[in-house]
Amino acid sequence: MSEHVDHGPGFYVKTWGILLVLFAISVIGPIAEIRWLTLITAFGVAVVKAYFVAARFMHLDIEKRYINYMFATMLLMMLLFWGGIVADIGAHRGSNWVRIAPSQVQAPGSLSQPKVNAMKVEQSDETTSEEPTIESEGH
Amino acid sequence: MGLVQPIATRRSATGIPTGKLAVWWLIGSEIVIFGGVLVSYIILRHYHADWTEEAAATNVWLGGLNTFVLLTSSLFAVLAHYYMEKRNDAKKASMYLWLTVVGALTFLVVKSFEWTHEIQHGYVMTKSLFWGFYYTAAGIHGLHVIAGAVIMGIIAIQIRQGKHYNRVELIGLYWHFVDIVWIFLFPLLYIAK
Amino acid sequence: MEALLLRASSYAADVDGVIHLITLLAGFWFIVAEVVLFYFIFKFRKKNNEKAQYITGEKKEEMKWIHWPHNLIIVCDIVLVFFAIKAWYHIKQELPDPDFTVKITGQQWAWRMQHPGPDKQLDTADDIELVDELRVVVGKTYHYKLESLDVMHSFSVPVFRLKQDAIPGRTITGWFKPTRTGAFDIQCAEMCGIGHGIMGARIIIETEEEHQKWMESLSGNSVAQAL
Amino acid sequence: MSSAEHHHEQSIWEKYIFSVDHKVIGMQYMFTGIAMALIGGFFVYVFRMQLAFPGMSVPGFGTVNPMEYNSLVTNHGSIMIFWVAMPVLIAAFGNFLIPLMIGCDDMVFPRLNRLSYQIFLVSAIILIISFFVQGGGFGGAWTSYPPLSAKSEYNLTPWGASLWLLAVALEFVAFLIGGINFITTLMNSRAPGMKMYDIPIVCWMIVIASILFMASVGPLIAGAVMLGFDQVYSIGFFDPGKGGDPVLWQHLFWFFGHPEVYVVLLPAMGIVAEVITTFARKKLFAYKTVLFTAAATGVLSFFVWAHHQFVSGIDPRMANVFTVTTLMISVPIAEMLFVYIATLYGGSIRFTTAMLFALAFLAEFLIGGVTGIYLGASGSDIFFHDTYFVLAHFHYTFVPIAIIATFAGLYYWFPKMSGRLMNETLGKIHFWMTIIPFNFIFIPLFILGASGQHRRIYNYQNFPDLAVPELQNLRVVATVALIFMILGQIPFFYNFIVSWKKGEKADANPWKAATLEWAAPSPPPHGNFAELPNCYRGPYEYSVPGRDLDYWPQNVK
Repeated sequence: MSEHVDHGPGFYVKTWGILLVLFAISVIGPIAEIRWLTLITAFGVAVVKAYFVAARFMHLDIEKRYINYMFATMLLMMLLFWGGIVADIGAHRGSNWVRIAPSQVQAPGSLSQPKVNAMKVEQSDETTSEEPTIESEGH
Repeated sequence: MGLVQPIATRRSATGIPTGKLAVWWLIGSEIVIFGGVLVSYIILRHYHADWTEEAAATNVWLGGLNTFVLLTSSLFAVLAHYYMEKRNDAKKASMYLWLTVVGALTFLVVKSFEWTHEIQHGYVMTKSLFWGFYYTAAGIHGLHVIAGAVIMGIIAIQIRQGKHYNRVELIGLYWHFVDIVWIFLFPLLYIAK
Repeated sequence: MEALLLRASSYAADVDGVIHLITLLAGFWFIVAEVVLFYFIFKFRKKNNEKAQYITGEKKEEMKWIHWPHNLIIVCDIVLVFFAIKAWYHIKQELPDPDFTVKITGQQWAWRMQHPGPDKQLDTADDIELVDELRVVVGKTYHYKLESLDVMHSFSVPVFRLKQDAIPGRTITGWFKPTRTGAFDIQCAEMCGIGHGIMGARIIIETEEEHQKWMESLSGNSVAQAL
Repeated sequence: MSSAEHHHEQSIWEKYIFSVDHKVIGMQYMFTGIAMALIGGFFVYVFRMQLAFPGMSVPGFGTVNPMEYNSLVTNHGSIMIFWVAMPVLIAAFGNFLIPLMIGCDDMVFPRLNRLSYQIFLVSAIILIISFFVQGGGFGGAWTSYPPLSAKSEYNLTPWGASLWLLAVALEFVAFLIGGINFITTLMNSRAPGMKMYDIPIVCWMIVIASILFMASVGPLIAGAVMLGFDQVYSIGFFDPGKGGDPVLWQHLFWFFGHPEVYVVLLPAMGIVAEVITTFARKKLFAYKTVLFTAAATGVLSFFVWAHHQFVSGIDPRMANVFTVTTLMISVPIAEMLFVYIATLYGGSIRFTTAMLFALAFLAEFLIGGVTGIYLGASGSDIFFHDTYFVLAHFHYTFVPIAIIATFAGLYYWFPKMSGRLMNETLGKIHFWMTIIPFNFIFIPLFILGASGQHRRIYNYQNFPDLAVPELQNLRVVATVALIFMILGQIPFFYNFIVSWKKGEKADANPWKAATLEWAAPSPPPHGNFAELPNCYRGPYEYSVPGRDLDYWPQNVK
């Protein structure tokens, strides 16, 4: 295998120590109840921990470069996917459309029967009569 | 087993052994799968401000304990690889592999306590969409932990029989990936309150 | 396009314009490619086994034959993108101020059309709600508020070149301005289950007077109903 | 160590059913794909008869009610893409060709290869079971948009929807595992001396397709798990009443959907490249350009997915972005086609059946590509979305990919697969009886689409504007042409079955081609090559000046 500098087991235990310290930092946030600190420490620390595990434990630092490029592309795909749909799924409203809050989403049965349109109802009856199974109007 | 390993498997035009290359690609495809769930979760979390008090019911301590357990099991996995690779000491490597499997089992035990506690308090999967994501994401991750532990046990036995020494590294890589997924799951599900 | 489907809305001409432009530009390159293909097939067929030429395609002057059409196609694409986005912006992003607003709700296998009624205000007592029938006045700008009660439907009026999916959980606003009278089809363009095929509705475009006469005829008996 | 020495006699069970030989697994994928194509073909025959003659009792099926119509349409789409195009183009040709063309004896993970076929077979069986469960097969279109696919009170097929989703998810798992096998084999197991640009284009294309598939299917597997939970536990990932959003599924689906169509296109382009260079006796024009445009198409295909959703409720401002990227992706594809046409320049073209199909692919795919621009441009897509114009467009791309290019590959590699030659006259009859009716099916559908006929509607008599005789005649023309095309397949099946055993004997290199698979005997034994070949030059050294033979095999010093 490629002869990089020969890490003893101590090297890994040291990395493990660093990871625990980082983990401790990320837990301080929720205890201190400071919201912005929590978010920064939690996600910042997560990225740093992921770097340590990937680089040192998975030996990605000495692996061929295009393997790292492959992981970077996969992550970029997820970033692209996030970027593509956050303006749409994450938004309350956009140009010409509004999201109805879950509580006001009408259940199908809630709409009252149409007030008018008696003649339309018979007329549409006979067009759908030859389909035996479907009931003709709404439900 | 009747199969003779084809010559193709032993060739390595890229310089990376075939088994390791396959595991890299497996991890690549797993990134995209976990990414799909987490991106959908992050976006809907961004949309639903009301999920914060739902998330308040998650137990940071047990989540933290699990993070510690997984980090330690990652250490054992890399030590197993170290002893196998550098010292060619199958016995020690196998011991560390079994320690990693023990770490995986503790993770699952802690998770089962956590989940039963939450389910008893009514935070079931269908309570709200946050809990839907919580159980889906942690559930898929849990399945990967189980799969990793089983394979690791098999490999630990195999290297004691003197076969497949290279597989210690492969299962180690997979295990580190499962740990990295949890490193991201922990803040997303537990800390983001 | 006019021969296949008449235009009955103000922006139908814009959509048809984009379609004709694409037919022109893409059609030209299509014909060039097919002619060159068939010409090569004919010219370089196996003739008393003389050998083929050895062209690697790496040299500049060989690749010239690819780069030039390639660059011209990029130019055509830029022109197409410009006109497509211009039409899209005019139809889907601009909202001219409306004369009337109708509320269209798609549900499993029928369209409910809520008309503003005589007082021209939506969501008032005198609203007229029709099922599978939309009555509009020619020449007036209409806003439609599109919703769905259960699954995805798609409100499509081919003669208007209008199509907008109705998403449960969203209210989508769009506009149209009828330019000729008549009765035309409304189709559901998104698979919505067993009755997707019978969800057809009619849009009836009439003059101002006919519309008033229709409303009076209705308000006669609808007042009775409302009591 | 030649591979023959471990040749103990394998039982039928071991040799064919549980074989780990990449060629046998390739053939298993091929025959499963062709069998599913027959099912898909029967479905299209039934619902096209219903469309042309509404309400009639279709011979071989009986009257079609709206529920059956929807599930016929849905499963025709699902089968043709997931269970015919992908297995035959990627898995069958990939399994059979990659080890042979890069000069090694098998895939790197033979048992994983067998496992991926078995998972694929299970997924096909589950899909077929889903037709016969209570409520019938899933009827919510192959895109299965929730809430229709998420709630059984909407789609009225409680079992059908979940089984369909399970079958599709298993099929994804099968192709993920298969994909890892292909990529690793091509990266590592190349013949000594075979540099990057010496790999035949079809191997490159199949591997790029596998990478595209692997990178794009992730979110949809996550989406399938979420949709499955929505169906079974109604958690509400896609239910607006519970906070979810149905458009989230559309994004998850089409983020996979568009790379998927390039996953299927690239292997077909690879097959056509092999066939064209062999029968035009000419070096592929600008090998590097083909490779880089294929990679560019692959990368760009991740940026275009929302052109399927212009009018489906996404924010209109996003549509402008995706119009630009969609028209950008038409550029590398156009360049790749130009390079293929340029390959014919200066060639000496032999019109064997395989070459006819390859040329027909180029001619027909041009129509498909050009009509795609109408749908990529947001302005015109407002009208064209979900009409028969879209249907005709993607059949002009899918049929050349999944049927015409597959036949080109089959006729070209049949001698290598079976050691026998297929009958050329029967092949030519089959060619003309497929290509001519194909155009008579879809040109009328273009016209129907342009005159405002929308997709998946059970009976066009309900729409007065569409029930006019001229349009109905077009539907009848399309259906009759479809029947001719189906009948046109009989010469192929006869030719295929008879020639497999009784065809004229073929030597190792009947077409005098230059790639490595022709260095192996046909049909190749278990270890492929008696002596694993080295590679000395590129795959397309035809008509090299100064050599008497007009081809220079890669493995000849």
